[in-house]
Amino acid sequence: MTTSNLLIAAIGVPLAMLLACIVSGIRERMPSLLALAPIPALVAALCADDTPLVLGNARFALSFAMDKPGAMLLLVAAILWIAAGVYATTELRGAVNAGRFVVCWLMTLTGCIGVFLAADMVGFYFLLAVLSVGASGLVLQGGTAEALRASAIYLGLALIAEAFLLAGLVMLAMVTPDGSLLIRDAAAAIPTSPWRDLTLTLLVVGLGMKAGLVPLHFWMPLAYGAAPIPAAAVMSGAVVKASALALIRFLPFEVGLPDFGLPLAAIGLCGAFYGVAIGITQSRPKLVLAYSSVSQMGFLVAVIGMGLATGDVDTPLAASFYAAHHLLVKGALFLAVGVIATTGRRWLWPMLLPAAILALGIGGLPLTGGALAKLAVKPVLGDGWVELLAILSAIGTTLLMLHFLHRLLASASLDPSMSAPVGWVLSWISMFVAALVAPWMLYSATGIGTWSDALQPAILWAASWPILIGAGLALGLWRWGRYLPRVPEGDIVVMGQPVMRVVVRCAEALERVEGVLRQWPVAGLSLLMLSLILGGMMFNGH
Amino acid sequence: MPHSLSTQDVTSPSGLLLVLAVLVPFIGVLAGMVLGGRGAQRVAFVILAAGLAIAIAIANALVQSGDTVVYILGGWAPPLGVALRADGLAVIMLLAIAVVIGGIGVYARADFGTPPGVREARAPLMFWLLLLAVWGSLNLVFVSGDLFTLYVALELLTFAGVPLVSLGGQPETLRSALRYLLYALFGSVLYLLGAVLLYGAYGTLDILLLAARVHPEPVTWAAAALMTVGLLAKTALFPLHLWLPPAHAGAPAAASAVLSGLVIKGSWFLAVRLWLDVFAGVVTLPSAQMLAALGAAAILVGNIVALRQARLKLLIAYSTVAQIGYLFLMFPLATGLAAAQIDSTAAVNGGMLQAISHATAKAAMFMAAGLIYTTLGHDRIADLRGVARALPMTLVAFALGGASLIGLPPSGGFLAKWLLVSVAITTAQWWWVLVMLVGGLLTSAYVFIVVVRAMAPPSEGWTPRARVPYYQQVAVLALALCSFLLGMAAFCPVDVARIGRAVVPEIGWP
Amino acid sequence: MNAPTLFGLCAAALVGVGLYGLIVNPQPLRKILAFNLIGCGVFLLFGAIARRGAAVGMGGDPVPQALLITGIVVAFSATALAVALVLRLFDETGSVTLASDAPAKAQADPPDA
Amino acid sequence: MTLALAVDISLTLLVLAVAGWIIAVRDTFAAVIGFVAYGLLLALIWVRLAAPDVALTEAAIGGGLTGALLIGAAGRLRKTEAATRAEYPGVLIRTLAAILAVTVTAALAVGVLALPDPAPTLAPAAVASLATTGVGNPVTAVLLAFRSMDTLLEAIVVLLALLGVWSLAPDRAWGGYPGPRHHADPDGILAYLARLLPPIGIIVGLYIFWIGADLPGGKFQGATILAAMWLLVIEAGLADTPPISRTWLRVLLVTGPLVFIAIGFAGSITAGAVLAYPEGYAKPLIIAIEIALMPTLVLTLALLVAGAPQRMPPQ
Repeated sequence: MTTSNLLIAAIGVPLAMLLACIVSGIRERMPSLLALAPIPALVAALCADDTPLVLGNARFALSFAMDKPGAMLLLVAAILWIAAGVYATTELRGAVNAGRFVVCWLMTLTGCIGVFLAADMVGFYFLLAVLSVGASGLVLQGGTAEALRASAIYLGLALIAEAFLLAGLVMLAMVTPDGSLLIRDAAAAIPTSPWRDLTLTLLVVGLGMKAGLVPLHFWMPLAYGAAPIPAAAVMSGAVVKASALALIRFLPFEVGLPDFGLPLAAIGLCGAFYGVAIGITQSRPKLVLAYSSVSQMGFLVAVIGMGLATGDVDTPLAASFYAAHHLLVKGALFLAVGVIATTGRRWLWPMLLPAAILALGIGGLPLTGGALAKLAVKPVLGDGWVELLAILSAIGTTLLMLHFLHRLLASASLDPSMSAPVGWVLSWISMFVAALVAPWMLYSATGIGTWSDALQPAILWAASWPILIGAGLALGLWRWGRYLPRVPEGDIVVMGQPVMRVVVRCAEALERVEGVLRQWPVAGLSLLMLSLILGGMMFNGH
Repeated sequence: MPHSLSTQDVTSPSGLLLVLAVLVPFIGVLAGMVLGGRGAQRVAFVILAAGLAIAIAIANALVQSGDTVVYILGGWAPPLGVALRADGLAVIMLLAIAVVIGGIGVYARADFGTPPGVREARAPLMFWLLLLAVWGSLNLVFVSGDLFTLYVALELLTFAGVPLVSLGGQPETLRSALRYLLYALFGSVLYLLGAVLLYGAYGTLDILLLAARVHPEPVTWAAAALMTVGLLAKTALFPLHLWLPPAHAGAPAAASAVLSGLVIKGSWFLAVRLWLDVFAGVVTLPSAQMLAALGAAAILVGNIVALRQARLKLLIAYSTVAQIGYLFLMFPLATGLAAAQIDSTAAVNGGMLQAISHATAKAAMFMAAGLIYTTLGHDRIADLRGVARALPMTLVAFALGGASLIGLPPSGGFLAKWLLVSVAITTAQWWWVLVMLVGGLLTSAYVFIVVVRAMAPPSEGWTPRARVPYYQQVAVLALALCSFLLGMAAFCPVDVARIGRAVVPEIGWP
Repeated sequence: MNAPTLFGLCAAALVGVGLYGLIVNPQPLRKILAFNLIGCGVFLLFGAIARRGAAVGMGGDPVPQALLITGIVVAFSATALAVALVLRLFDETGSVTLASDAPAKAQADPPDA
Repeated sequence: MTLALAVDISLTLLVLAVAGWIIAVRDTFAAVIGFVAYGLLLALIWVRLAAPDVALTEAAIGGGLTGALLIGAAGRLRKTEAATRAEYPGVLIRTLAAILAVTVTAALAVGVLALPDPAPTLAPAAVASLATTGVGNPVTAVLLAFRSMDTLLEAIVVLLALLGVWSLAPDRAWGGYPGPRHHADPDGILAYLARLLPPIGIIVGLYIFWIGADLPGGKFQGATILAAMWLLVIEAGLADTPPISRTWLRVLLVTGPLVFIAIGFAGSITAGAVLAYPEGYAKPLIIAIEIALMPTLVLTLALLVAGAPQRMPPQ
């Protein structure tokens, strides 16, 4: 199989399944096939080389290609999509709105794989839009009023982000040589663009919103909290990585841009701590995980920012490795939330223990993928104050994850003999294994480092003590946690209400003005006035 | 000199097609009038097919010859006679309109069939005759090369459009129709005044000859201002839109689709024609920016007011108010490019794409609203539940049309936005970018609200008020898909970003 | 001052008078009258222009004169259609006001109710 | 100041005064009467502008038919006068409207005064081509040869307006008789006129129509007079409007434009262009078109005045 066939299959299979859903008979069967859709992508991630796939003609073409960060993320994303697909298949058995769910699911999947593979800006933008619309549809499948609100906010923010992106992309397209639309060329052309600063700002704001950067993170807890479990898993794991990958691809790491890199890193770190601070006040496990995502994505952006600031060409690989690990773990943990909520005391520990390992892995527990991820990004962060902040962040993450485990335990089913459906357990445990093993494989296979380096005692110790401190803090949290304020999910989103009221008032006023303008005499006057103004303007212009 | 007169102004080999494009629909009107009732509908369908074939043939002739298709009527060349000319812009519109009319025709078969047992009924007969009349008038607007013939074409368009508004016969629609007619007459009399001044100053009404003769002087400014504003009134650009929302919302769905998707494009196209071809050396960048400023206001006000509507058809009508705004953003962009001596094709193409994608999307959305109305018995947005269950295809069509209005890829709206945004950046007019992006967000808000409300499950035991035929849903979906996939035009092996120029190599814009 | 210029200025004044009436007078029939006043003003201007184009022994340029005839007939058609609309509106509602234009305001539910 | 100029100035002032009165007068009916006077005054101006064809058209259509149409409507709308008067806009809007109207007038006046001298004209071109058309009246040559497309479209415009008017019929009256039924008052002045005038009117109308090819006049003017005669007969209750479902009516209504289009297309075979006439056949063909258009125009114009169908179709 050639690379182009692999790439076509990777995007084409989920797309074909999506289009097949038009036929209601097929749509009804589709839930049982969800886990199959990402398999071509998995194969492609393993087998494809970097030959691009070009669709179109000389003047305009869409192109897709597999670069190293893309391949790595696609691989782990495909694993997550398969596992979550199995989970969803089980969950959808007998569900009323299964058809709608699978449409959104396949749309999101197509967009997700497509964004990971897109090598030109138009295709990227298009697939990102597919991804956003599909994902907001997935959130909506929660079926509650909260889900509706979360979905609206998610879609709204995603579209605002796309508006920023569109402006940025158009500016990029105008400076690439020969009008090329390739992302590679665009990234190379940024440093010399006459609109460099504006372009970068637009891109960073647009992608940052989608990555959940503080203060535009509030969609994350709302969306993940409201979405069904498998949807939350793929969204927090795979979907959100699309923006991180885009940042990695668009930013020019060959030249140091401290003016942009450092503020970006600062914002990212703020998010890393902010996520922890709010997360520990939450009681629903899904929300704690969501805030952990805010924190982790913040940290990832900080890594990218530091890489941009120092012009570190290793950043893409390191950052995507970090992202890949987070993808696996966060996806797995969301599945665990669903499993444990339906698991009674008898089966609790076999389910909970893996969760504990993975959760602490995010904090950097030695021998887990998390420790490798932290190790991989260490050179990018450098060893000044940022390193210190990174360690503090690891401590905070540990604290947050222990809080999560605590809440997870509390969410277990009260019926001691209850156990989760087999499909759910299967998908959760296989995700656990993948999250444990895949980082080690990727770590050496991509040449980020070797196992022996990663297993040095000094490094193990350096990873261990923040965990211990975090554990100590967690004890304090259990003891005095009740004194913490209750922060509503989505925290700053509550400030939106007074703003909305003002907006509505303005809209009402505008409507009244519009009503006045539609009265005959007023419209007649406008007509005359306009012709006089227009004539006057032409007169003045000459 | 704004216009290169290198093209010979003589009848092209396939020029007769232009005459056919204009007269065949009118022949249909005449024949339909005599045959009456079901005969009129049959005639309409024959004409729909023939007209589409004619439009395709014209497009083919244009691409093959790579030059404007010309027909000198009666062999009397301008200035004494009248010429029909179809350049790239005209042909794009001819084709798009033919497709949209076809879709509307298929849809309307169910709503405007003559009821059994009756030889002839008022609304069906009128609908089919007026549909053909709208078509002939629009084709005339696109291909006519004479300002007075264009005046007659505009009046034809108005006379065909107004009865469509009041086809239902309810008092409110009669009032809307009257407002529409009076305001449109107001606009056309201003247009005629401008044309008269031009004749007084330059002794011709032919577009090509005028383009070569006009120069900046008070008479020309007065004419340009009067004609433009007259056309704005007919296009219902904010704040001259008083007639549009009630008229478009009150008409039957198929008629709304004609009015909102097509009729307003006629006067808009004429404004484009005037600014690009006749007044290119007369208009100034600030005046073009004023048009776009009105457009920007239309986008913001129209979208926000649309968001506050309680009824679906009014929402869509206000969305039209907003979308008309987008059509005028191209003016300062084209003028700006021309001022900088850069080829303005990108801006013009952006505007044309916007027009076509709006024509298809809006027609689809109005017809979708019509099906929703038939199924639910109302179109209150707050109470749309059950639509997704009863009309899944229609809801998808509505969402796709909405996506095109928002400008999501791969829709025509997206490609248009991309082109306009790039030109805005090139000509350093970034504020229009802001307007376009904010407009897209507001649009997405109301599309989302409608789609989400329609997805809510129906209450227990609910059954649709009436079943709608399958082919109506297909027609709506097909038009929505046309709009949604229009961005694929970028794949066209012809140099699509420059299609206006590619098909009209020399006749061009400044 | 010669006749064409005089009538040209008269035409400008007629347009102004008509515009005022079209904007201000609320009765649709009066608006139709005002429209006809403006129309006649425009035609008169065209006539003056035609007269200015007198040449080769002709009293005026025949092209505008021919167009005027077309214009007058079109204006009459418009008037007839408008009058028919007004009369039908009157038959249906007993009133001819154009003012109640607030579409669907009466049954306006707030959109997010 | 010559006498001619004095006449022109007084005509101008008179027309402006009547126009002002039409706008200012309180009563709509009075305004409509003013409008008829205005149309006749304008016809005089057209004569002064050496445009007898336009003068005839203005008098017949602008003053006559429009007047008849509006008088009928104003009579029916008497009841609404008070209600609409209450909607009169406030001082602010009226002031603004006045200011803007004056400004537009001023701008137009500047435009008029700035028109180039010598004026561009197509008169020489028209005269040069007149011989090929065979008609003697250059206006007719423009209408039916040089710019015959406009005339064809105009015939369609009138028909489309009629369709628009018909579309306003209540559904129950579809296919029925346009306008109200007028009842004959055998001794009334109207009936007297309706018996007296038509024979004269028909002759005058046909004459104006017939001479149109070479002298001022033509189908529109002639058709208007014939239509007016028919309307008079209807108004007097001596005849009724035909039900619009009648096939003969429909056929007559479309004959004119269809013949026009047919001759036009025939031109593309016989003379090399649509709407062209083969050498030597121009005048007969033009007259054929005019003859075909005549009944169509008479019917259309009269039915436009008669209004939408209001009474049930015959069973």
